[in-house]
Amino acid sequence: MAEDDDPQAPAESLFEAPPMGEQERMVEAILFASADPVPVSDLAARMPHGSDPAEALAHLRKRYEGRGVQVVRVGDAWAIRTAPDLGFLMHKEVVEERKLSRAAIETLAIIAYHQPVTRAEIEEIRGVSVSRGTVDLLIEQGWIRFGRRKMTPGRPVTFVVTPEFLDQFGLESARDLPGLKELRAAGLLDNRPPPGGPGDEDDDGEDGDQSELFEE
Amino acid sequence: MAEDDDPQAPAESLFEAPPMGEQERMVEAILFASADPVPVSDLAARMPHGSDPAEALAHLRKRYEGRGVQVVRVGDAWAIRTAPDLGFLMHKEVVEERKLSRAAIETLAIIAYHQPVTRAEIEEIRGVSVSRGTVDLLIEQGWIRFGRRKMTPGRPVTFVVTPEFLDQFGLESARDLPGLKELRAAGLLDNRPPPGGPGDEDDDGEDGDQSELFEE
Amino acid sequence: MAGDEFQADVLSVSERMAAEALIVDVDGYEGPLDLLLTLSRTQKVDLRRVSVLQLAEQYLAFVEKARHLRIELAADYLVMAAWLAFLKSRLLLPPEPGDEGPSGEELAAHLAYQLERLQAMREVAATLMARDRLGRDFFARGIPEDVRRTRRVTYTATLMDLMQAYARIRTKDEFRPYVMDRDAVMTLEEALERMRGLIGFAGDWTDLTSYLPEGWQVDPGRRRSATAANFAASLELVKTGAVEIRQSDTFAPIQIRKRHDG
Repeated sequence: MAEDDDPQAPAESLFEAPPMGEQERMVEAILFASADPVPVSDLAARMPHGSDPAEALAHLRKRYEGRGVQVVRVGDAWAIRTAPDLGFLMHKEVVEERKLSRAAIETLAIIAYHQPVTRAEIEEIRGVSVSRGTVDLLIEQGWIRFGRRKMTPGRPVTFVVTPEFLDQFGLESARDLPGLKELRAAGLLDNRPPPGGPGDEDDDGEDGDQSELFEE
Repeated sequence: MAEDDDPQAPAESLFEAPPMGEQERMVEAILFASADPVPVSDLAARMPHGSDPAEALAHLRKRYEGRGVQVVRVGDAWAIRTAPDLGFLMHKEVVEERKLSRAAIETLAIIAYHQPVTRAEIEEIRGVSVSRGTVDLLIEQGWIRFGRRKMTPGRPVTFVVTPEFLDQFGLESARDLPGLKELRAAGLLDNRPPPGGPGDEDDDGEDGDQSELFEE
Repeated sequence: MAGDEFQADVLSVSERMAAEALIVDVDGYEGPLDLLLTLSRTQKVDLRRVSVLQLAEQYLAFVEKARHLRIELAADYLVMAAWLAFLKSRLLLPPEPGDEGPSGEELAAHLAYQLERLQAMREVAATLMARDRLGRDFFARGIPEDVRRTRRVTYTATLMDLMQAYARIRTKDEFRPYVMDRDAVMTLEEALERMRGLIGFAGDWTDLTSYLPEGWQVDPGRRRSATAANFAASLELVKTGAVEIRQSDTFAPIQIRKRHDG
């Protein structure tokens, strides 16, 4: 450079500055390892005499253009940062699998068999109140959603199962869910006839209810 | 690529992986963002489906050859580290390290070269007992940890070195320990018991008996 | 002994200085093996060719000198001296017929091996410490960007779970799901269910037998089943960290208490 030949050049230039490629490496290493953004003056102080950190920075900045990280200016200082479009990589999702609680699976079963069904109806069938958390969990999981309001006093909301639910449980439609008779045949229920005999009103009524519900 | 047209291509290719250049940028961003080495499995988990972090790493490693920072392997993980020849620029970053005692240094070396190794074996090699403090210090530094128990009488615990140890000493794997091959060839890493040393036979016999008794 | 003292007195000044230098160093040695390694260096040969006999003599001379200067050597130095004296005699004398145990040569070879191994470990330790080090010669990222971790919980349930749940609800009033009638049997599940409720009240050590439900305490069959179920249930609770369990002796009462965190 012309400056080097200048008889007025400062005494420091007695020591030859490293080649620009080396200077660029130095800036790269310093920016990488520093805990804070580094001002140009700091770079100059740390690099060998006669170095030109500003020029090295310009080269380095260019080199990182379009890369996964970039050389960016932070106030008066410089730092290396993740390219903005790759921010999503700095996000790690940990998936944890848990078994559905008994309350949740029962609630889900009732909704599947009786949809559209109100909270009051679920509680009546289960015999216990349904916690808000249980319903929220099932909604969050994507297995149930709100159906249309019932045309009864108070116009309560109803719950129905979602396509995700069908997908999860390998069903074409909620109608494919086996009825009580089939459950019994599958050995899931005791084979003993209910106390009221075969014509038991309740049992029949249930099956009837169910099919009615599905036949909308 | 031809592979994409292959009807036999695996189902994963339904989701097209990003171009290799993009994958390289992603690996670059992830490695830059982390102070600790990142396992390849972590890279794969964070990159889009179908990505090939190993190939991207190979490209990236090449790209950084001779630069101010380098892509280095640490066990099963990868990290970016400043080039060792630029250490002189980093005086500011040097963390004053606790000076290790001679006992600690030798114990560390013995664990590295003989791992998995029991406390008794370390003592046999050094000819003096290993103090609790020495082992505690090395564990605290994160350089050694407990390995699996040895299948010898008494089932003693063993010590092995950690990935942090590899990182600290710039080793790709424990196989790259300096002089390892020569030591092995010279038989100096064999577990050579003393030839019926004074009292040793008796001790061994007892230990054996004991463990047999306890294992019933 | 008087003779020894006299001898020590007539040692020349330079000899005494040399002897003392050696003695002063004793503290610097990390045990007899370390000292032996240092002594072996005076032979100025490859450790593989070191003369163990000569080494044994050097060591014994060292110990003798220490005795002259009334330096108390640690027990392990004296043990090594005794062993080396034994080794020396083995190396010098022809083996007695019917002699058991390893030969002098075998013992000497092992000692040479130990010295060589210790020396090798010291050399690699030095090489290791001289390597470029993280945080000294090369550096990690100064401003690591934290990875945000989010936890997503997914729940699993099968169609079978769903149907069983429904069957359970729809049949609980009319009839029970299929179970065998076993009056005198308490299941682990029953005991667990019961104990989970009760354990909250057990602040201090309580005999496990006091957890037996009403009606299960007298009839031997029922009592046996309930005890076994309660015991299994308490182990289950211990496993989950809910309770602690203890038994002071074989056949002594088994006691449990609620576990207090921290």
